[in-house]
Amino acid sequence: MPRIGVFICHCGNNIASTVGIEKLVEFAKALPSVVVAEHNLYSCSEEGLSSIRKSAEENKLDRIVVAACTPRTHEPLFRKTCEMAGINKYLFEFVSIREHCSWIHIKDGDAATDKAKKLVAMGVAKAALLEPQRETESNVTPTAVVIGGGLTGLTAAASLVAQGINTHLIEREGTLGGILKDIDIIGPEFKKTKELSDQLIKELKDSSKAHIHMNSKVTSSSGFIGNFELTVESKDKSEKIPAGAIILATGARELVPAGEYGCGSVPGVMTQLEFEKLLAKGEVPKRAVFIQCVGSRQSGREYCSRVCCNTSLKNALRIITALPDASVSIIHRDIMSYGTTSEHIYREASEKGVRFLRYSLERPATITRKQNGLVVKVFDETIDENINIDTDVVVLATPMVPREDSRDVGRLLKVPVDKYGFFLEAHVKLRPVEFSTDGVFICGSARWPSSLSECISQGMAAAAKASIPIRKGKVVVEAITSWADPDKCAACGSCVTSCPYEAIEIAEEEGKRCAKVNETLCKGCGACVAACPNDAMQQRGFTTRQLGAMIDALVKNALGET
Amino acid sequence: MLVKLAFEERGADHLLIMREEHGNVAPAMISKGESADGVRLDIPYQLVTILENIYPWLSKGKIAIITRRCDEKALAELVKRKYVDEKRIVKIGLACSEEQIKKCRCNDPVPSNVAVGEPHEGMKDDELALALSKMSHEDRFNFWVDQYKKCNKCFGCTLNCPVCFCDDDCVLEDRTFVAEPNVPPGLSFHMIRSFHMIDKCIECGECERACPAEIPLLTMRKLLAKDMKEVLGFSPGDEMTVSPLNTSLEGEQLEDECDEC
Amino acid sequence: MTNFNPTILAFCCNWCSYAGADLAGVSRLQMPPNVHVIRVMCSASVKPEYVLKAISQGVDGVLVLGCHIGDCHYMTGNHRTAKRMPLVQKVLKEVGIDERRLRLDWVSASEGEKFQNVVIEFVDEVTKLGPNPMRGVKF
Amino acid sequence: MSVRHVLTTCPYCGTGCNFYLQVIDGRLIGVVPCKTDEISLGRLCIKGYNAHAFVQHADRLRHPMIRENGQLRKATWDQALDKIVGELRRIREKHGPDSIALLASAKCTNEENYVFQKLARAVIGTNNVDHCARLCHASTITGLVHSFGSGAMTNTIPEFDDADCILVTGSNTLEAHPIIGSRMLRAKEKGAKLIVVDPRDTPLSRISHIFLRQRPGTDIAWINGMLKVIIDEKLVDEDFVKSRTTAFEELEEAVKDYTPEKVEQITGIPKEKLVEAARIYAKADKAMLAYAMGITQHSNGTNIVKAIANLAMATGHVGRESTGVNPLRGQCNVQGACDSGALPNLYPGYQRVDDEAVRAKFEKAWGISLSDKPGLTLTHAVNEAAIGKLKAMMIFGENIMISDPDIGHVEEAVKQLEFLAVSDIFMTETAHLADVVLPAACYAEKDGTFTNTDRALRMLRKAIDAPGEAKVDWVIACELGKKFGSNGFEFSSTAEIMAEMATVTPIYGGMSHEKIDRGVVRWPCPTKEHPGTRILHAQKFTRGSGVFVPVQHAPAAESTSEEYPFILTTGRNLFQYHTGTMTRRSPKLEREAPEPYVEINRGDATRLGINDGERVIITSRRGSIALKARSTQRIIPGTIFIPFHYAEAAANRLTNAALDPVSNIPELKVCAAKVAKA
Repeated sequence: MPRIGVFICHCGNNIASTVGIEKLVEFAKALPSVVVAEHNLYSCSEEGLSSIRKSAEENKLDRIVVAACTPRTHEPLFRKTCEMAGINKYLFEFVSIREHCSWIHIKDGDAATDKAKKLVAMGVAKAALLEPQRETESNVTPTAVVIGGGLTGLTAAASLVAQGINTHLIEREGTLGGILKDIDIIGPEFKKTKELSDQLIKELKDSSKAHIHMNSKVTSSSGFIGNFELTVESKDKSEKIPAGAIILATGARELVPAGEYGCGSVPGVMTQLEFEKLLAKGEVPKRAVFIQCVGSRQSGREYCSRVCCNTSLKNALRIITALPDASVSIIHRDIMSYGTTSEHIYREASEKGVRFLRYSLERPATITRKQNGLVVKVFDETIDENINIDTDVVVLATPMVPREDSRDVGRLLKVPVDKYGFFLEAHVKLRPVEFSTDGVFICGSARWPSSLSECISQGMAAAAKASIPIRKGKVVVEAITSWADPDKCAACGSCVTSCPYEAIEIAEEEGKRCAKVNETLCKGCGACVAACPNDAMQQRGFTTRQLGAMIDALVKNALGET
Repeated sequence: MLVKLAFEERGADHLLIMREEHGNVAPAMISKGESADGVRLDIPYQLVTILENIYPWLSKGKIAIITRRCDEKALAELVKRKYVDEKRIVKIGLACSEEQIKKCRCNDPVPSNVAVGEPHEGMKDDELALALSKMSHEDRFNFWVDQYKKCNKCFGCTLNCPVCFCDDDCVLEDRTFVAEPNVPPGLSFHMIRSFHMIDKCIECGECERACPAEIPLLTMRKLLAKDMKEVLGFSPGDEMTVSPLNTSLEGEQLEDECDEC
Repeated sequence: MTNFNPTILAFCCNWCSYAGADLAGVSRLQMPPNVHVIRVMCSASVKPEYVLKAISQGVDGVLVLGCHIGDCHYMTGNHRTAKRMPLVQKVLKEVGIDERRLRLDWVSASEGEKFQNVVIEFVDEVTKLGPNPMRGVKF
Repeated sequence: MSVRHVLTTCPYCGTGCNFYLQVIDGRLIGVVPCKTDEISLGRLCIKGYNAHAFVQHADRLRHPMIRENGQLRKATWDQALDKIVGELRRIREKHGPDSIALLASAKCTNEENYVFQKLARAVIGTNNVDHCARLCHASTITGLVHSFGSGAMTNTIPEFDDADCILVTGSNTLEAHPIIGSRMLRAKEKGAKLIVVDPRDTPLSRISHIFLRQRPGTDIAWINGMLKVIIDEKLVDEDFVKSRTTAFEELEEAVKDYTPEKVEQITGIPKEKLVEAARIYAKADKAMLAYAMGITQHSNGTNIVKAIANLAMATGHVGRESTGVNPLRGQCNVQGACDSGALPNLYPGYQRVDDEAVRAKFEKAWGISLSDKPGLTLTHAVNEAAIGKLKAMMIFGENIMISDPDIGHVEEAVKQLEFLAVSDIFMTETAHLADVVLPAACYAEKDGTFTNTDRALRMLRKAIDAPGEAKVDWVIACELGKKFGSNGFEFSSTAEIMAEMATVTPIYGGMSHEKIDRGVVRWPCPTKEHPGTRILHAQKFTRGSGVFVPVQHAPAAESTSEEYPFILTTGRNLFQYHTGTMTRRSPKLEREAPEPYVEINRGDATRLGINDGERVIITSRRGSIALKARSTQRIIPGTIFIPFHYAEAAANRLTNAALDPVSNIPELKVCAAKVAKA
């Protein structure tokens, strides 16, 4: 008789505010082979984890069920906890009552609680039948691939190369540097951008470990952590690149708000990047107005792009420094200038006479043309009246938006993107710069609009993460492979044809023909399990007994005995 | 005459056949030299099933077997899965009587080479099948539930089936898939069997003949055979084409390893 | 049938549709609470027996969700699903259970909204179909 | 390399299906139905398909054993047989022949049972010979013999096909006699009305037109109730009653108080349904009535059977094509064992031991004087043993430690015995208590005949050799007879035995293996020329006129109480057979029904807080057992059901040994019990 412990997570309010935790705990206690059911504010917190370990010890548990967020992010953590508690990590079952319950039934607590009960019952039913497993290891191709040659990609590639790791950098354009190429000077320390990128590019060009593919695109991807294979195509050739890890650094682009504020039609109205070019040519305007949050923090694009404020402050200061008596205004909804250095240039700007006016989304500024320039009419919320500002240029601080093809890239590498098209990392705190797909990593503005410093740190972070499997040289393969029960196998061969990896053969053993699974080839898809007419094929962690028990549990708790 | 054909002309060592014994008709295996009096071909024993049972024990020798068209197809399914070695089988084609064809509502009654019996036209379709496909879901459901309620779980349908391979530890004996502890078994029993046979059944009708509850199992088979043809364009019964059920969308051909050529 | 609340079982493949379901959750996409997900590694591992068992035991509808054809984490795994499930539907149809009680669909990791829509549509469809007739039958 | 298909008879229920045992070089590999068999039509039940599975099981007894200081030790045949003969002689000299009882077997052939009873009567010198028919249809014999003149199915199995109405009571036909059940299904498909009267919801009741659920032990009430309806509504078959029966007036008198209302009170059967059923049965042209142990296993079993006979006679439903009274016998040769005289009061062919002329006939045939004192019934023998009056038992192939009521009591009794010898194919619970154990051959290893429930003689043909030193029971019995120094045991084949039996058994007078080998012959078959008899009582009842016997409802011997609020009833399931010695060693059957269980009404279960599948303890005044609960709607509130196959939770630890005074059948179908969570 198994001894199961059920641990139900409040996830702060994420679950507890919808699902009746107390009811759920009481329900779980009554389930067959459940010895103890407890709840924690955050099961994944050290406190939560240690309470699980403690309970496992006190109650001599041999199986753990956690009802919380999702296995795709937290299973490894809880499996580790099981191991620390001396329980084979495959005797752990995850029940998602957040993603699959509280978050999607926010308005109906009772229904959510009822559903959570059934999900927990299903999880417990499976857990009771779980068996301990031993994992197998597989070798790792000692090569990394970085997709995207912007600052982030360059940083990641450089730091991989610096570790002596064979690295392919794939850039779809003809030149490296990405968005950086269009920026002249970077704040807040007012360095020349080239110093940054050139240094990195040099490091790569000088290294024998680095292979740079210009004008190239990834067209297909297959495999798993340690053994990916990418097809990279440039106009003249196509090559297959085996890789142990993949870093995604495809960056983002600046939104060009065609039409808005006469952008594109009214001369003198331009985006930040266009203005950067102007400054780079030394054409410093006497009068300039920056309008912040153009196209962001509004419906359809609710997020704050975070880099635009600093960019405007930087450029405002550049004007003032070049022409001390220039008239510069920044029309904003809030100034997002966080961090010590940025906070400092904000203060410097206001001291040096940059005007800050606050407008609201409901009453945006308007621009009219005059013979010698433009007039920006804005309602200043702080002084509660309309103000007209004469100016030569109007700079629209627009947000960074995902690359048009980010969704395609996501499908290609089987990694998720959010509703805007930015890539979703596995978990902001637990697995930063990782995807839930092992061996694929994300960094820079492809993930979220990021400042250059963030891009650099993330690039390095991703490189560090990617180097782990490659340095280890081995990855443990999850014990979810299939096997055939010789007593049941009728050697009909259905599994053989069903296996996408040709991992199964009909072998003859002491006169009896029986299916045999090559575990190094088996990737654990379980196609053979479904093909087997005689229930001889079983997948570790997903046996027909276990899944059958889950169905029975659902039937029992949803429909009563039938 | 059959003995001569099997042993002398076709060089078989054994002959699987039906004959009269104790006032009944029995399946019998005659070996070379033995006489075969009282042969009867009018009682449709499923000889391929019997062959399947005894084959593992016959380490060598050629076995001649009376094969109706359905038996031929059944053999093909067995050969395809390497359950029997085609080279060891001598098929003696039997063309079914009109009466038998009627009983089986058989649309494909003539074996590839007829050694005994007069070839007859097959039947277009199965009346009940037609009626069922015209019914509403509800009526059809009620019909089958009434039929299946008579099931007494004898497993005659699987045990006598020539293309049911795994009658040791059949999933239908397993509470995971057929939850009911008593008889009759629930619907899953019949639906799972229906699905398992969908890429194998050669419509010999033995399941129906063996059913003590006289459930029209052959009719269900015919309906699903039609569905299989419609959905994946496949009909069981020839050596070459592997079941499309488990292949990729492109499908796969069975690499035929012909060691003669 | 008034206020009939169907019980629905869903099989989601770990790589696409389960991730899609997670994404729907992360994005707080609201949907009816009738669907209970079982995570499998690939939709190809969903035994037709599971579907038939569930229906036979009174579950009102079964959803089988996998990666889009071409995107399967296991190359051609979901091809098998694509071929099997329509035949499972035929089996249901022939015994007189509405084949719409089984739905096969493809949801990628980034299609949280599609997951939501599939769930909403399917729950709605099964609700219209009414209770699984097996519920009324005593074998 | 030889492949043979040997036509033989199924060793399980009394239907007597023939099938082929598939034999390859002396190894049994399977069962193939016989498509031309008149009884089975080439269909079998799951037990039939698995009838080969236990035969070559490792547990088979392979050599004789003798108990030496508490331990059973391997012995030679001579040692074992000498020991038996020696002990029986000693005990007979000391306490007289009636201190010894011999148990014959419903699983042995006619020929074997004939030799057994001859051994008891002609060699040991006692009529103390009986077998487990005592526990299943003893009351059928007493009851029907009294009413009709013979106690067997009046019609044949195939005739069910053509009935217009089939009334089934106290029989879970689809599980206990699946192939007879399938005939009923056919009849239904052809338009017959199916009426089931049973406290339990069975697979058959679920597809019946009318299902009457009576409280266990209230059968006479509903039968008399139907008779009352039939009489009041003038549905009586006047001509039949006049021309063929006597004492109808007494019946009218006896049933006049059984108004549908009163019957509903007693039985719980809604009055409308009772009336409807009565009309359908009475109005039917061809009505088959079938019953089994739900009717017989009561302390007033004989009376209930008589009531059944009344019902059939009043409506004229006896003695015609597809029209009659059909007790379904539960074991392969329980009919034959009775026919062959394995009964304490009857010689072969139901000839009374206390009938001068008959005894003279047998004394002449066997050349020895015989006792005129009817012997002990199985159930009484056990009681006599318990009080030390019965000293020794010789048991052939019966397992009374599971099959008999109140096992606790049986065990005490058996332990009291000075000597017990058991011949069986496996080490049964009973064999464990024996002083000498003999290894016997099973059905697949011998020739002979079974008589199935419709009086047809069915051939057994030897397919393989018995394991080790095991011998065929008739050979064992003959060797014992010879060692006792008696003549008349020099048989060289079962055909010879049947030949002798035919000479002394009128109903078998024309039977011979040669005749049976080619076709189905049913008794009575008085002469070589006679084709056998399909329908009994066709022109006249065996006893002359059928007699109506007024019988009254009487409560069961044991009634429920505060402490024991449930009525426990016992029976079989489809997958196991009797005491499980064979089926529990058949993997597929064991897989289907691997463990004991108690069926309890879901309402009762919920009230007692018992979940489906939970372990419970069932206690009666005699003992208690622990097993799993099956919470189900298939049983009425207040009643629980336990299949009796399982030694680990033997239902007969609980059952009541209260006996029917006439037939001595115990009340296995009703006792009071309580249910508690384990």
